[in-house]
Amino acid sequence: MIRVQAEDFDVGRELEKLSDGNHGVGGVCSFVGLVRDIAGDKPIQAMTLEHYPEMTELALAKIEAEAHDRWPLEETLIIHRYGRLEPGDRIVLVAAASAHREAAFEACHFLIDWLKTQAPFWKLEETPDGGQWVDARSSDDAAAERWVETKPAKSKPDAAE
Amino acid sequence: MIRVQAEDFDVGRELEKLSDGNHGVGGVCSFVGLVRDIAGDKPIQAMTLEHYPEMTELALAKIEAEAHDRWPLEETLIIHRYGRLEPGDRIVLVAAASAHREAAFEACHFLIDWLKTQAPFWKLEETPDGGQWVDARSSDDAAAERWVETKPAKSKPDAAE
Amino acid sequence: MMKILYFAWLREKAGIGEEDVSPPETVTTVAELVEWMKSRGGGFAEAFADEGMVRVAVNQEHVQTDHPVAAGDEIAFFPPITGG
Amino acid sequence: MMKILYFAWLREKAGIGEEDVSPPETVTTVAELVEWMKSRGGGFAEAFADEGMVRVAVNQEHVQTDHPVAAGDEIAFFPPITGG
Repeated sequence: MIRVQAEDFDVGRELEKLSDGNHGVGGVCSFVGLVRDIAGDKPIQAMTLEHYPEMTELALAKIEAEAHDRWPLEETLIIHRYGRLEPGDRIVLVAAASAHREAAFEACHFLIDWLKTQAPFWKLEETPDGGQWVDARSSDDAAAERWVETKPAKSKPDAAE
Repeated sequence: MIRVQAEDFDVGRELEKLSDGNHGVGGVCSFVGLVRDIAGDKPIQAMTLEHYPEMTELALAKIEAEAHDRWPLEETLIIHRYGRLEPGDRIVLVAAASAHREAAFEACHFLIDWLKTQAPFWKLEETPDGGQWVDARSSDDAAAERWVETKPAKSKPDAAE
Repeated sequence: MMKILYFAWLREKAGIGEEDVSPPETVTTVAELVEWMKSRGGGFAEAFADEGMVRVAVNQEHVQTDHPVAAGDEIAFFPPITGG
Repeated sequence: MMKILYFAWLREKAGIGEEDVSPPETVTTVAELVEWMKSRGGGFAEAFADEGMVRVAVNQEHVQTDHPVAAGDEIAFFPPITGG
């Protein structure tokens, strides 16, 4: 499931949907990204997320499909916001539901790492010096790079993932 | 934060508390464990979680303290239920909030892996053949073992973790 | 006197969840306590038949079988953990 | 005619978010399109001054600079991605 929206989302309700009525789900791993009030050593008053709407959903769908190819997943979720956000606001939610926890963790980690380098979003931070476009981080490239060779997790028995 | 309880919990509200009023949090990684309706190839009607109350909170507090020693975390959470649970019911919630996503992911993964081998809980599954105590899994030992040598993640800049 | 707790299938085999015992003074380690437990026969012998499956906590801390035990200790026996 | 989109600081430097262009027929790849863009001067020259910082999507797919471009394509220029 993919959603790109300006509005906030309800994390509990969204995660609940991933396993609702599906008793094959043993674990749901999720990551919520939030706006911090500092970047490096500069205070941040707000940030504005710009995106490329015609491309965003396509890119997110490809990332999600790739996760399902690699791991035995019951369901995945990506919600990404755009527009002006303030410190403490939620930016993004990614989640993966699987019978087994290793698959849920790895797929969730993969979703956010790939999203950070593949989905067309750009952040403009409001600082005391004015608006500043965030520089891409080599650490994000390295985090995404890690998944280039990764093989799926193995399955395991037991009723609780 | 640690809670051991028979009652269900509200995932959204619990995760919200981890970053509430703390604008240094850039990411919250969480894992929810759920009761599956099958274990191996046996259908499961329910499971009962027994624990050792005098030891459980001590063990969970040690696991949480270890996570804070290893990673730069703003907050962590472990909620574990006991008693009779049915397929689809939540068993456990672990979460880690950090400025940076790698620390949040690694600490959350560590919390659930160590909990699975360190916290005194035992599962009795109700199957068509009667109650069966779940066998410990060597895969859980291996998952916990992995953290014995792990070093903390490095910090990184940028306002959104 | 020591307080003994049993959990999961060890509790079922021992047929008791909690008891106070006063083993002889020669019992000074977990291993010696387990031997004495087995010597009581019945459910206790059965519970401790496969020692590789028995885990021990002394005063709420996981310990090995060479760990000392003494009067006043709370000693818990249980199978490998399966929570989470 | 090609539809060109600019995002983030490329949009600010180019001074425009979207435009339709009709480059000469010698422009058949992304690299050639960028050269032609720079030749238009002003904000375009500035936007493309550091080509190492420019990413390109043709018809909503990330591509390299040797990717072909043709009339009817939607071509987007933007800096490295910083979402999530």
